[in-house]
Amino acid sequence: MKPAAFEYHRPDTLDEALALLAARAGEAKPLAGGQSLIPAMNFRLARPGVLVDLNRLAELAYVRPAEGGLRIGAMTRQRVVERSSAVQGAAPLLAEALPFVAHPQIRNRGTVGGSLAHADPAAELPAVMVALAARFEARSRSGSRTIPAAEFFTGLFGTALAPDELLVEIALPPLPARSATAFLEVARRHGDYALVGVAAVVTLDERGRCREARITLLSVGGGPVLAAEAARVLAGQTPSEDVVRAAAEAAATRDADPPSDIHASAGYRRHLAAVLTRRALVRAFERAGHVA
Amino acid sequence: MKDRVAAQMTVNGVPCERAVEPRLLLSDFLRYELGLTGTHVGCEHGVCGACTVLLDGEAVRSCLMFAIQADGHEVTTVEGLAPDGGGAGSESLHPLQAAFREAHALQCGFCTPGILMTLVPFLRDHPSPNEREIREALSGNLCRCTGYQNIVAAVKLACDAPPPPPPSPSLRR
Amino acid sequence: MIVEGTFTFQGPRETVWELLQNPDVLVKVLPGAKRLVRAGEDRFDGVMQVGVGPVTAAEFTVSVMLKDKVPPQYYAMEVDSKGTLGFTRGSARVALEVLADGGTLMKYTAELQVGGKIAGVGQRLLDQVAKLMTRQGLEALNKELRARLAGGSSR
Amino acid sequence: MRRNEDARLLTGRALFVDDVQVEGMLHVAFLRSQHAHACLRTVDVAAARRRPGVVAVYTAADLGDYWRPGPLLVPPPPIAGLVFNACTQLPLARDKVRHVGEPIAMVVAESRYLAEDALDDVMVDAEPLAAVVDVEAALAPGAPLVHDHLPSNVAAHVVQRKGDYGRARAGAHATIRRRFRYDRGASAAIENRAVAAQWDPRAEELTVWDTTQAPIPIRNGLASLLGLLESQVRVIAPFVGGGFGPKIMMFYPEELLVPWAALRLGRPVKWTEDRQENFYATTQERGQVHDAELAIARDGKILGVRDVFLHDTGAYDPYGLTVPINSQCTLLGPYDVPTYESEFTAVFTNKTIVTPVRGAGRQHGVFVMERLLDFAAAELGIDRAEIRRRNLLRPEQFPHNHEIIFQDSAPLVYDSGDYAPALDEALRIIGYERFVRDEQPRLRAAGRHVGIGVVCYVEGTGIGPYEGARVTVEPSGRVRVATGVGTQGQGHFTAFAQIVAEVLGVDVERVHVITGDTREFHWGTGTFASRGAVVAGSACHAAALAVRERILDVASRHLEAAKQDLELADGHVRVRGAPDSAVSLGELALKANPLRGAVRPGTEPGLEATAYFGPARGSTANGVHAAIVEVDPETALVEVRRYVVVHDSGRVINPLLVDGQIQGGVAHGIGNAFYEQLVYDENGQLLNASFMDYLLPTATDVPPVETAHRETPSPLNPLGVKGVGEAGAIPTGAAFAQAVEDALSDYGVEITEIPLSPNRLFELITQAGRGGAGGRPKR
Repeated sequence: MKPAAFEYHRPDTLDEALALLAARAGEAKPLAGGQSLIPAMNFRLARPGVLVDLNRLAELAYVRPAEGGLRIGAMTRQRVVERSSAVQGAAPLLAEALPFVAHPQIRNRGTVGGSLAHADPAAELPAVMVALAARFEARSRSGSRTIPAAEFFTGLFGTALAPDELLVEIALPPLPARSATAFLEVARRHGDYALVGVAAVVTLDERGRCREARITLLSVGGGPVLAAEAARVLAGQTPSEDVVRAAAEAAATRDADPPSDIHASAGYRRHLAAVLTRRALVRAFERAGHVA
Repeated sequence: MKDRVAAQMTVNGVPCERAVEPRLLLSDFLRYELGLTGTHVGCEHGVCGACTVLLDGEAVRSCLMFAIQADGHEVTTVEGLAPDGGGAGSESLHPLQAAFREAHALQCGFCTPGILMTLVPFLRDHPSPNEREIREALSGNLCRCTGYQNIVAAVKLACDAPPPPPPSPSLRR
Repeated sequence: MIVEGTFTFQGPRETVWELLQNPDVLVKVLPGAKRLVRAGEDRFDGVMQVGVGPVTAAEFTVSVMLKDKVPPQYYAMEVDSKGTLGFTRGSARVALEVLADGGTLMKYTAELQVGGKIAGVGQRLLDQVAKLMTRQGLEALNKELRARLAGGSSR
Repeated sequence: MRRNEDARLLTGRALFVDDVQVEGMLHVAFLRSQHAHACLRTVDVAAARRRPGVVAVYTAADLGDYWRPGPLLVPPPPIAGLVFNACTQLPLARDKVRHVGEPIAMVVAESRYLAEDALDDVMVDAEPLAAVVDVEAALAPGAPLVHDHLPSNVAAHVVQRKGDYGRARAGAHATIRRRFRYDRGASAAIENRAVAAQWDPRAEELTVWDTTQAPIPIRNGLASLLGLLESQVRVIAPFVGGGFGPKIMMFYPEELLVPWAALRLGRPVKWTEDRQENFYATTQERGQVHDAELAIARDGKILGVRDVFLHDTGAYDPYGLTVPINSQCTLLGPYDVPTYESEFTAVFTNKTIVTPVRGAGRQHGVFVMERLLDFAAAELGIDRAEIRRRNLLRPEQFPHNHEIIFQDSAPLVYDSGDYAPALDEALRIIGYERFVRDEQPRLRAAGRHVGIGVVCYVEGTGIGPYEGARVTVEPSGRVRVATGVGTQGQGHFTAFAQIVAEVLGVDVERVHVITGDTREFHWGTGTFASRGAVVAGSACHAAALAVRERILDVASRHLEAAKQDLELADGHVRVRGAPDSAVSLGELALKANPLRGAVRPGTEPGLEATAYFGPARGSTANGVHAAIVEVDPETALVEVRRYVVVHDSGRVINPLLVDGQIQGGVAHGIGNAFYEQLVYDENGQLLNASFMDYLLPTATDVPPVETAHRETPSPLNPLGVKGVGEAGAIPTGAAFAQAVEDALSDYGVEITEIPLSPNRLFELITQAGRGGAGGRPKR
């Protein structure tokens, strides 16, 4: 289990990195934390011909409060984000989800941007970003553009990034008033890929009814699944046990199209999706100050 | 650039420079280029944790990094834990190593270096952890022999022991 | 592994049939196909390069045998591929039905064996990858079909 | 008590095989079959040979006379009517491959990276064949054949009987009949296998470093195969990172080929298995299907058991029948079973070879018996603990002859035991009565699903044939102990030192133990079957006693005192009551090795003795496991709340080591019960060949184990000890199944299979509930 040979570049600046990607588009693979890419290379499942190592791009490693929300540089280590008091304050959902991402040794090295660009359907961060309606900044030599998280993920390991583009920053908008969040997942062991996970953001109106619910599920489709049907069930409703249960059923049966693997059949995943959505919603509504 | 590239780093407080092939894993570099075979390799896909070392004081999987990526950084391996590399007597062990010995926290000892290197920064950040925290901190390291119970006991023992002096330069923050 | 489903093409059955038997078309629509040549009456040989997520540029040599053809409504095929990452062997049955709106309904069932490294370490994703590649291939074929009907190739 | 070996292990100084680096060393990678079953047409290695950095590439054709099937390691025991078809593994596949991962070609290169690069260059033309995967389908008429020269896939067929089960059944109040499954697992030592070899042309000596549990048999076998004197081959098993069975003297292909290549190339050669190879090429265990029946009286007394089972032996069967015979014999457990009829068929399949893994088939037998008793208890309305108590063998029934043959070819006779107090103690520690009476009803009323399981087991340990040890007092006063068994973490360095230290009256830390180096000691077999402490420990004890006699002889002359007036303590001999008379063992060692002058005729120099120990048969340890679990029926996740083990392995040499063995065993057992399953698809492809998908339990999955010891000495060895290496792993599945079933009693879930993943438990809950996602309670 040794990686195949590759051509290695380690730019010191973002511009240099973008120039390399432009020059070797389609051939060059960016290396962020490497905690998914390097195992794949050790198995020789991945054999990139050219690696562009982003680890020297200190300019992409930051967590900054901005406009009531947060801006996170793509090369910020997951562990730094997890420990950041700014994140705990402005994006508790992200802070709650990060401990589920593998293990501390992996998060010490793994980056936020790397995980998002990898777009594993079982990964926590894509689901969290979609639930939080994050906006991603992608940059290439020809300029930069902003991509809403929900449009960034295009299916199994697919993203909206062009081969010469890098994800450079994640902007998290502030949570609206009377909002709360919850993250839950079921994995075989602590730190494993989730069999199913749920990230929920709920916002109440002045009368305690659900104004908006952004629920995303992971490991039940090709990418993070935004549960639109479940949100529809909740919209305008006072979050009672029945309403929450109906929303959870909608998420599991109408929003999710889960795959089967050796750890969980599609049926078990669907069932877990209902259970976890219900539990996550209950927790989020409680945190939002609603007592059912 | 498939050829060798110069990598300069500090390993256990000692500066070193080698020309490495970019694909050389840090684990293999430490073991075969530097002869620091205390860092063990159990899976090479980042699950077992046996290869855990400190990079600038934080625990990382050395099988999931290329040696060239440690260029300019400080690496600490299990050989760098005890003040003089661990001579014959227990007085030369790091307090955590001594606690492992005291609590019978190792059997075959193969996973042990990775577990020690995981726990050193954990205990720096959590000087008096509870059982739950200890087990979660350990959950990225596989041990087939001990059932983890005595490892948890050793951590508790180490917490009761006086705090360790900074044993090597790279452990200081 | 079983992959089955239906797909609706916006075009007449005869044209769909014709495209499905044409290696020059198939090489364009099959995800990752680099080469596909007719190696016999009902046999195609080729090379595919599959890249999904962490798996980049896995090259497979592929051979396809068509069988039991009932133009333009039914055929079966046997597909063999192999490469350093593993192999696949499978058989598929494809039926085409004329729809009232002039379109064509394809019903397909494939039974696929996967072996080697991709089976040993890729199980979590096999199901989804198979579905994804099938869908991508069929959508590309439909696009090609519509381009032809509109009077040209998609390129 | 600190372990003597720990300082080296904790500081990274301990030598493991992959740490061996010698100037000029070459590295090996193997090209392995992607197919479970295929005819090999051609293997073209020309391109690989041309790749820069590649030194040699070998296929079966290149091995010449060296190509021959491996040895049959354990011939079957003498059981009447036994059928056994020996098909041992091949160094490199020649005409056919029989499991995924079987080696086809060997690449030797300047680095492992380059060797792996060259694997891509090897062109294999293989014609896939239908694979034999399921043991029942394997025996169906017309099934494809794993070995073409045999008429079927039957590897072995064995029937053993005790008494007349048919008659017992006719008189039974009830019969309980179920089908049980226990699926495959991996040993998953964290250190993968490794072999390094170096030929020294000047000394004409071959040194082989090998992650083996049995260096002496490997040395003997290699010498014979390579045409060398045994004294020309030195096999060293240095520190070994966990054994658990598969590192026994397997004569794995890699073990044979690496030394051969080192000789042929005249350069040191090393191969280290990677984790992926480990999942295909290191032997595995645990695939059995049992159809079992228990005949029981109204009062819960066992009248007899009938069990017919299929055992999946994988593609080859070099390890004979050890595993299924263990299953067959261990099923009887600690119980008085008057009649028994057991029949098994071992079946060849296109899967990795099956050999013992911690427990070695014993857990399968325990699972069947314990589950049958649970179902009987429910049927008869008897408490689960009580039905066990009523059937336990009583102290006056020992030695107890079960009238069948055990894996060591000796009759299955339990040497000693006192079973009921162990059960009582386990029930007391876990608070069985209070839990069943108060806690469980209270928690259930609060909507929580908690359950308890209590199971009993025996473990046949410490089998022969023999081990030896040499004890030497050095002039420094330090003591050297050399023995042949390898050590993989059991603490032999310390346990053997303790045994010798106690006899010689020296500090344990002054006793230096050397194991696993054939130059130091070359008689013996190896570490397996929980026998290290029993057999090698007894040999150490015997050698220490002999040295003690020599010490007393020399001291008696020196101190001019009668031997019976001398005492050994603190590394000195002194005349009792005369503290000033003390003379150190070091001084005596010098006196026993005079460099000038005459000695009395017949005197042997030095304070040294070698002794051997071979038990008449194995000693039988026993114990009880009790567990409390909580199940979330909505998610089908299970949490182990408490785990109690009461174990009796005779006299305990070192409680710390014994507890460590049990804690590790329970973790292994919990893995087998809930996390670990090698999943093969219908074509013989292993679907979880990595630690991402093959789930070893982690620190958050394993509960603290509460242990208690009872000590019923074994009469079969002077130390009175019994083995303990596998005890923790044996009854865990049965305890787990009972506790989960109890926790879900209002769903009516019945558990007859292990491992039990959440996915499978979800299916069982759903089926039991009949309708409604996740099922609904019956009551």
